Amino acid sequence: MTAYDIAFAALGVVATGAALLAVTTRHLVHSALWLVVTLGAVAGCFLVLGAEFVALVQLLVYVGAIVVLVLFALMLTRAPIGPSSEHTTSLAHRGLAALVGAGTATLLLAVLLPLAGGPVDRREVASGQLARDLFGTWVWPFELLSVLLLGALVAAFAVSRAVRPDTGSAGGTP
Amino acid sequence: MIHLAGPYVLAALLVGIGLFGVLARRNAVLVLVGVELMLSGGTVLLVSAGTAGQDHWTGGSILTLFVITIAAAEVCLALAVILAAFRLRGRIDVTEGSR
Amino acid sequence: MSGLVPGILKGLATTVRTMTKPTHTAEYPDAAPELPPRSRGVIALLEENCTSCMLCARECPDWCIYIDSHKETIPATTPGGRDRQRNVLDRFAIDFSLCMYCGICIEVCPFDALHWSPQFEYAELDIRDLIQEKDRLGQWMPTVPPPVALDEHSADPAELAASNKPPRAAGLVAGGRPARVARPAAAATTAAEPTPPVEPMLPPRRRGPSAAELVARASDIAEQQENGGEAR
Amino acid sequence: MTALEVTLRAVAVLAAFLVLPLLVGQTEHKVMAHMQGRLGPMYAGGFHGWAQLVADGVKFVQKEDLTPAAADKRVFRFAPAIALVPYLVALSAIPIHPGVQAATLPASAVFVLAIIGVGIIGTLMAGWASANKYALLGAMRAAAQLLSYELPMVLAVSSVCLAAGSLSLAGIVTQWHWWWLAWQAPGAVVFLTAAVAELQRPPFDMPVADSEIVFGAYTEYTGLRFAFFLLSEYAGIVVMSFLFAVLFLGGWHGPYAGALGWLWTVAKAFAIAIVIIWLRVAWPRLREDQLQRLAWLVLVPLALGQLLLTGAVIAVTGS
Repeated sequence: MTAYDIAFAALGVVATGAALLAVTTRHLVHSALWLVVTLGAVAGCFLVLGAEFVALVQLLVYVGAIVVLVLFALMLTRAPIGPSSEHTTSLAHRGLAALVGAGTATLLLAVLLPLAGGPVDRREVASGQLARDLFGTWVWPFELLSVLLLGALVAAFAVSRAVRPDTGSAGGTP
Repeated sequence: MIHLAGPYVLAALLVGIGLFGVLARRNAVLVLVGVELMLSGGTVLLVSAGTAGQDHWTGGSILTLFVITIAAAEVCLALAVILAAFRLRGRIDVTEGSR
Repeated sequence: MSGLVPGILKGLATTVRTMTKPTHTAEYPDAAPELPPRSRGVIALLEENCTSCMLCARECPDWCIYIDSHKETIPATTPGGRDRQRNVLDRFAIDFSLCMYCGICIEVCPFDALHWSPQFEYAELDIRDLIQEKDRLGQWMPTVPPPVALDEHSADPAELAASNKPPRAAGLVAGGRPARVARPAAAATTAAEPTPPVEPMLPPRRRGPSAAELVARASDIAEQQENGGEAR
Repeated sequence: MTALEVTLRAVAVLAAFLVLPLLVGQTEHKVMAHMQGRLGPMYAGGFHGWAQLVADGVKFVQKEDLTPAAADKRVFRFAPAIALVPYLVALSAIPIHPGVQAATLPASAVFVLAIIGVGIIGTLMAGWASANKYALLGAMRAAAQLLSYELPMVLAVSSVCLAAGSLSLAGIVTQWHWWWLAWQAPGAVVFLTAAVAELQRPPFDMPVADSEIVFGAYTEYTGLRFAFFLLSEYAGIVVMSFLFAVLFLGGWHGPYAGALGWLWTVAKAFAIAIVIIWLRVAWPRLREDQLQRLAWLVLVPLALGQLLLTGAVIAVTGS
């Protein structure tokens, strides 16, 4: 056990706990807020694993933009304060879902844990190295992704315009 | 020095919890929350793989960045669809369509 | 769009220019405000001039003036003369919680017993303390500014014109002026006390008579008329 | 780094975090007053009302801490912290002198941007949890505004990072030359505009537009929690000003930089803070659609153009 292990364990517990709350809470907005905690803790985990830049991008894009969008959508769809029973599923439904989820987790653990082995050297990923590889080896997937992002933006714009053509806003994001 | 068991357990749990969220929720936005959790489980695995082995071309980090980008695009589009559905029907229940 | 950039630059320039100029803030409690000469702050009472005629109390739109008085007999000064009566003011009070500062009482007072003072700092914690009795009202008198100077070529004030006019029925009365001399006691009490000009609110250049002079003259005229009436 | 050093650094950042916003706030009181032909506060503390904000703080502490009955109480109470803490963390990553910064990070520019982006969640939480339609409207406006302006801001910062070849703020300042002032000028304009919009200050204060939606997301807040939101606004001005000084004005560069570098950084940041205050006094509030139009049709293309320019110059000079 090194300091890294302890830090990772702490962050991992936070992430797992927050994730559990995110999927079980009946307060809609709380769910998104617990997602923030999870993603923040996961960003911390990335930091412990030595991927500093990825952690920061996770914070910048996920927490700063994606979750804000999710919260935005929840508010636009009139998320009530307090627990909402409108969308609750039956106990059997949830039990089945829990079974499937637990099964998947167990399966993954069974596959992954034997691969873990002993402690390995922690490698810091330098931003320069990352940039060289990103714009060298990975440049075509990168360009493809930017096209995908652009396509998603245009599609989102089109979808939000298509419903009510008379009330289009200047901004393209939903 | 770091044990990789921790990241692997975290990744598996996140995926499991996310899957539960996707299956158990009927609110479309909350389904999305579950999807995000599953994706982050995947990214944890990618990053830890990048830390562990011979990571040629810094694939662990870069693929994580790609996943985050894809998640951004996915959320953007999904929320547009959800909001459109909400405007049309006034509800965002994912089981609505099947009824 | 064309006027936008110059517009926003102009906005920035204006604010900076204002910043370099002196401010307009009046630091009131530290620095006394410079009030215009006809400010309506508080009503001052010149008790000596009041004859308890009740005109002010009757004209007051919201009935905020209280006057109590009694008559006193002045014994005859000459043997075989007639005793005279005069009003003595017992109470003169203005309720400033009711007063609406219309100034009608000051306008109607025939004897210039009421004056506007620019003093306004008499707030009270209890509304009942806003009823100011005659001693309190009298204390404002030193703060009454001298009247505003007349315009360069305006006609003489009415009081002055009246006093300069030769008495109309000079022959009938045994001398308008001497009649005044005959009653020196009353004249002395009314006219001899000059109000000290405290806090000059005006530049010294002025052409009109001072408040004291006006008060004195007004009482002269009043007396004259009184005498004339008597004579008739 | 020993424990003592860590503690010292934390205390230093906390002290700066508590003092600098007050300084900016008092400057705003005074500058705004004089720009409007007034004097501003003159009593508290004696000399020109220097202790006005301290007195305000004391007043806020004394006020009752209200939570609306219909509110989501935990989220409501927690929101001010989420709005405030990111700026504290961001302040710790800003270098003020060669080698002087509270937290040394390789990618501090990205770090500061990322952490500032978290603050918006506090506003969203506050607006939603208040159970007040004005607060909710304010939160929505804030979210839309901050999402729109994050993009040009990141692009403007990335242009500087590209020019310096470094993601570290200290590295950017080390690489800085005076001619960057002209080279990065469009980016600087974009950054300043986006920063003012991120701070939700006039002319971009629709999320708190008092004539339309009372006080936006902070309508229901009282006492110390409200003060935290105000403090976060002024701390935001401090962070953005320092960031601008470091990214675009060369931080500690100036005469006697060896000894007085920190003074240069602080002086430049303070000048930018005054500009931000100045904009508030001079310009009226934009309309919501004008805001989005400005972000997407002016700032984003401008920032992309700046990025192109930076890339072209680097490609030509081959550095």
